[in-house]
Amino acid sequence: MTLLPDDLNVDLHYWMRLTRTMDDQLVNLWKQGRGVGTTFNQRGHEAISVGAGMALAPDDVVAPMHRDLGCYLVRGMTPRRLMANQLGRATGVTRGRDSNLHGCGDLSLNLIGFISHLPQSMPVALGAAMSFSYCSEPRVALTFVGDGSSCAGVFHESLNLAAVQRAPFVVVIENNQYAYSTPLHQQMAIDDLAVRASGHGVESRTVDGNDVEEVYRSVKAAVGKARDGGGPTLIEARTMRMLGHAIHDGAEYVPQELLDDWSARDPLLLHEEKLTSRGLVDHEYLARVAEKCREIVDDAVEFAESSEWPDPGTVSDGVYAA
Amino acid sequence: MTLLPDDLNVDLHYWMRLTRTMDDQLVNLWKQGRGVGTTFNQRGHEAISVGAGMALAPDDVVAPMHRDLGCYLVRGMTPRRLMANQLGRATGVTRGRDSNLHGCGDLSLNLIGFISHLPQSMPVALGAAMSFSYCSEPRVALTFVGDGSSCAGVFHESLNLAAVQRAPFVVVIENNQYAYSTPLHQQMAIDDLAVRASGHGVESRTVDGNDVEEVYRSVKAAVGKARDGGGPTLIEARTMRMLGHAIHDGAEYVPQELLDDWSARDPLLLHEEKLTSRGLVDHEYLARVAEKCREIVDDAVEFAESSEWPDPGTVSDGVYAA
Amino acid sequence: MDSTTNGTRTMTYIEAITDGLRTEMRRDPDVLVMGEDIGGDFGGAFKATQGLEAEFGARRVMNTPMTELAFIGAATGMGLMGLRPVIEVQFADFISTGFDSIVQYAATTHYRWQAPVPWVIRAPADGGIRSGPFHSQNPEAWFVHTPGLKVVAPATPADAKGLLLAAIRDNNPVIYFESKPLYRSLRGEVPEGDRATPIGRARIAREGHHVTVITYGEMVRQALLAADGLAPEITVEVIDLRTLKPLDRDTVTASVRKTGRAVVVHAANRLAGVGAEIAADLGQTSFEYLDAPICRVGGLDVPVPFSPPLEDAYRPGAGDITAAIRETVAY
Amino acid sequence: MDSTTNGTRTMTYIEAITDGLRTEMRRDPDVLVMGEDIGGDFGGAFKATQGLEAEFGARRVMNTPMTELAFIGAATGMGLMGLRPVIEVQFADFISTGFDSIVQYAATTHYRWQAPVPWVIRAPADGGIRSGPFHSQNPEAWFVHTPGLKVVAPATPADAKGLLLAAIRDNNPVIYFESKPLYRSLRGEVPEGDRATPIGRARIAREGHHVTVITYGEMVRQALLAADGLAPEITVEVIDLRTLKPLDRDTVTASVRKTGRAVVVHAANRLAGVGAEIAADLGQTSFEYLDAPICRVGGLDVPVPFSPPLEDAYRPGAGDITAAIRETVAY
Ligand SMILES: Cc1ncc(C[n+]2csc(CCOP(=O)(O)OP(=O)(O)O)c2C)c(N)n1
Ligand SMILES: Cc1ncc(C[n+]2csc(CCOP(=O)(O)OP(=O)(O)O)c2C)c(N)n1
Ligand SMILES: [Mg+2]
Ligand SMILES: [Mg+2]
Repeated sequence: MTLLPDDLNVDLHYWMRLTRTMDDQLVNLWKQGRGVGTTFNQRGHEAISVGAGMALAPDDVVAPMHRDLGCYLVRGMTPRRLMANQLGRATGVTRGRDSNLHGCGDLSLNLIGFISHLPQSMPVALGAAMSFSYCSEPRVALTFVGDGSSCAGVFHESLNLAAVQRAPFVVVIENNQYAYSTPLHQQMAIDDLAVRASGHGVESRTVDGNDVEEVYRSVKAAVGKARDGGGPTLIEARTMRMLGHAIHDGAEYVPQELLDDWSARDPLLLHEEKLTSRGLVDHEYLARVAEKCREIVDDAVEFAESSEWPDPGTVSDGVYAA
Repeated sequence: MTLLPDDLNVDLHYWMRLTRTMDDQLVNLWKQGRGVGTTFNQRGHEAISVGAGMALAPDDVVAPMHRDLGCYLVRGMTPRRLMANQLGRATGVTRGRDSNLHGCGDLSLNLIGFISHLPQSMPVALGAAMSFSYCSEPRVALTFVGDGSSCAGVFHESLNLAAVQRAPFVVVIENNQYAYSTPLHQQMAIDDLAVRASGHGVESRTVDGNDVEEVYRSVKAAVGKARDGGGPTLIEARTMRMLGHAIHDGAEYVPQELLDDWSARDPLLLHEEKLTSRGLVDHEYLARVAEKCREIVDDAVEFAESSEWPDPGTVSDGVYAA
Repeated sequence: MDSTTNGTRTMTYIEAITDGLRTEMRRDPDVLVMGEDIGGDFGGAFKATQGLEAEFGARRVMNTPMTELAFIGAATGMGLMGLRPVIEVQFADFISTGFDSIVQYAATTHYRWQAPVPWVIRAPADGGIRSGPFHSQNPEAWFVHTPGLKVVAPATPADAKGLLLAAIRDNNPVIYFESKPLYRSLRGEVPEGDRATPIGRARIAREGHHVTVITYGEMVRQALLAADGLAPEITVEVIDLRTLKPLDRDTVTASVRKTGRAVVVHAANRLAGVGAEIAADLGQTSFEYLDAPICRVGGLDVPVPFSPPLEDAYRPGAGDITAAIRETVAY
Repeated sequence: MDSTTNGTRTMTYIEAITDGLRTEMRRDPDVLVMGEDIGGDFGGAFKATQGLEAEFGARRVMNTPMTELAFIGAATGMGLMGLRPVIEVQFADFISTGFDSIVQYAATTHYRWQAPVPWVIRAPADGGIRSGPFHSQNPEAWFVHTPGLKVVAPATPADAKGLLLAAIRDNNPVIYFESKPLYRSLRGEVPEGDRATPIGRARIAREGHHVTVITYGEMVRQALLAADGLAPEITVEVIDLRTLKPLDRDTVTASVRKTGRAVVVHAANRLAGVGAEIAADLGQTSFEYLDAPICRVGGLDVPVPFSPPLEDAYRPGAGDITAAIRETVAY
């Protein structure tokens, strides 16, 4: 397999580091009682959300989910708006209407927001893809789903419809071994989630979700195929959710050995090792990036915490479009 | 492949003939303006509904659908009750509450009734199977779905849950080439509906749905496997819906050649040819059975038409169980 | 369709629907129709889309698999990208199969992240035609209760077209409940071209002084029948709501304040139906004006039964409305 | 759980739910629990089923995949075969994902072919806890409008247990709406053993003479707070409905006929909510007895917003109830 261009690898690293930094800060804020509502943990998912997000062209549309902080960032959603959303402020993406990453869509960034009901973003993203066919535009739509979501009916309905429409559509399963507390073997009788596609005549493959290069390459290929009229692809990216489902969840149900195995393969550290061993960057560079990300995130926190709360008088505004 | 016992083959023929006779009579009644509401056409489906129904043991539970008149008959639902239901009488299975074959369940016959929303019987039949595991009873549950229904989310959710529960559950897809007016290629991008099972880790196979022996044998094998703790099976039975979706539908959208191809393989006539060519029965016998079936159906019509209409004063009775 | 008279044509209710679809598809290339069996010469279970594929091509007339969640969700995605899909669910009863796509996703999107979802769901609703519990439902109350949707329910051919035009042009998810019993039994004058009936405005279908009947869909016809039978002794004002969300409370309130008496009617199950909202609202806003209790007439708290005597017992009609009016006026 | 006093124990609302589940599972081997994440030491998103797998084994405490249609449908099949599944949907908001299984299949089965479907869905509902539009809903109106279901909504630990027992023993599909804000914040005396609270009977939570407040769930607590604040000047009768379907119209009507004034309250969206049914019904049956318009207090016609100031503006509380009572009494 050919290596990705150096610049791209450096970029991928930047976004993964920013994602990790922001996620760590979210955990801190909540531990310190500065959070509002809940927040989802991202650790372990950085290579998937960043790698897939980077593989898209600017005009492509993506519907990221609750573990895709990296994708929102890559696609141009600022840490300030995201942080303000997590803290329920008027300056957040949803102006306090929706919580954490829920609803963090922005059509000007070609980002579609999600709802809790999983995986209801999937047909919506498919519809975006179908509209590109309708308008003969060379664009692609992508969304993510979890292993748990791959059991849900709407996942299958969407793959079937995507196949029959030959829609320019890519779906990335983030197989993180668990749906909340439920391990894979209590969810399904298959080992290989890429087979979810076979009942619908959709091509699929499994990739290492902790290897950002592999994620990028496979999504890029699927996106290219879709853009060329080759129809939908399902990609299973295997990883491990390294923290609880959300901030309040200690995840005591996860065996320690499993975490130990996977922590040896932390996607961010793996990529940093790659970069240094290939001589692309040195440790000083990595430290500088980490420092820069901390500044960005600190700024986002300060922005969010000093932002206004939404005006209660506006509570009924915006239910309907004009 | 070994032949089925002669008696069984003769029985299979009887039920198919009765099904055909009743279906023909339903068509007549409606053409004559004696019908109430609508009625679904059964022609082409007799080998599947009868063959699968006969492959079950008395204690097994089945949820037949709208093209499974044969299965209701095999399982002991009388032509009188069924005909009265079609005509909305107080003596019908649903006492006038539900239409045609809808809701024709009877727990004393181990029959589960269906609703229009397809295929919502599938998880219900699965639940029956799960209750057999719960109670350690050597029983099996079976249901039917259409090709159209195999696109629906609840079909996939049910297969997935059946697999993970290793439930004693058998699903028969009646692939009749159409969902109402929509041909297979507008519904899905696969040719072989048995692959619907593969994304869930469920075993499957495709059989000739116009060969009642093959249907019987394959369902019997799946039921046996399920009873022995081998888990669920999906069987695709291929056939053709030889008339419209329901009585009002002229099915002009079906190419004549397709009908011609399939009418050469009428499941009832095929089986009659087999019986006579194997010397099991002669033409006189076939005529006698046809005559007997006509008598039974005529009696059912007379019973139904002379039955009382439901008393409007009872309209609110039975919404709740005591 | 027949006779053109100064800019109107006589059409059945369902012809008016087709005319509305055709009008919008001609006007706006972003409008498309999608649903089960709607394409080709077949043109849908009720033939409302017949002829559209021939005129507009298969790209704009999309036959879908039987997967309501997927195709309604897909319509949401298309809407977000700027298209205006008009979805046909084969019967209103099957709208529950796509429920999450509607009440959770589409209904909340603009409130949450300010993205408009401009689709229409056409839902052939209503009973009285011996179709049993799953082809006769009137599920509008679920959607009226849900924030973020609009809900319309035309009672005449003119509004069947006019409200469809307005719904398609609206930038929000609109559920359009058609009344199957009106499809071919009700004819009326329909304006040619693109005269939309504004969403949110009720219509006085008949003026009267003794009592106001507030209703929609096929029950407007039943109410007018009842009013005919009671005239001239009792003059009945009949309000055709046209839109169920947002409700035109002003028109309703003004009429009831004038007559002092109200009967609220719908074919949907009466219990916790849309009529309850109307009656409760009037009770609160027009307490001083009421000379009699507000009477509600609606379907029983029972699945719609199939057999004719049962369905007739279940379903309100002109007779029930007449009785309710008499009782209310005699109070 | 602490202090036993003559056959009762002090428990939180959620402890009472767990106690109810345990009581029934001990009593009846056909009772099982199923849902997402409910098994093992984990015991569900809210820990309501914690300890049950240890006591009853994995056969009777079934972790399911995230497939509400399949597992609610499966519960229907189990119910038809004689089991009594108690389903947990993780949040009441996700009940819409299994909608067809509930409103189309389970709700209609007994009416159609006389087969009982004895399941319970436990739905953790209600907001006020900064959980946003998809973890704060009160969707009871959809189900109250649907024929064939029963709906309960306990307001106290005693009823949390008592109504759960009754629901499990009932031979019909029962939706049991729990109020999340009450889980750990409300403690009360709960009878030990198997004392069921009968379905269909409301409770006078507080006697009063000037006005009746009719409500359920967490709003009972808010109404009692409001009543405290208004006493002795205004004495408020508070009715805790307990069951939303079937409604105990007799208790409600008797109280309102006594006080002559009514305020109907729920946290669910006010528009076309259950409160509309109650107000409309009272308006019709007790017209002569009303000294003031019936006032409805409820959530706005808006998805439940996340941010604290917005959610507080959306959601009714003791202050809104107090204002509504004052207005109604002053009328
Ligand atoms: C329809 C639906 N039911 C239940 C839930 C509650 N829930 C939230 S996340 C989750 C697990 C999702 O697992 P998976 O799809 O694997 O995604 P992950 O969280 O592991 O990334 C559940 C059950 C939900 N969001 N949607
Ligand atoms: C959820 C749902 N949507 C729409 C319908 C309307 N409808 C009734 S039968 C049918 C086609 C079913 O096709 P298939 O599953 O292949 O069964 P067949 O009738 O061919 O035996 C449709 C679309 C329905 N019954 N249920
Ligand atoms: Mg997961
Ligand atoms: Mg078919």
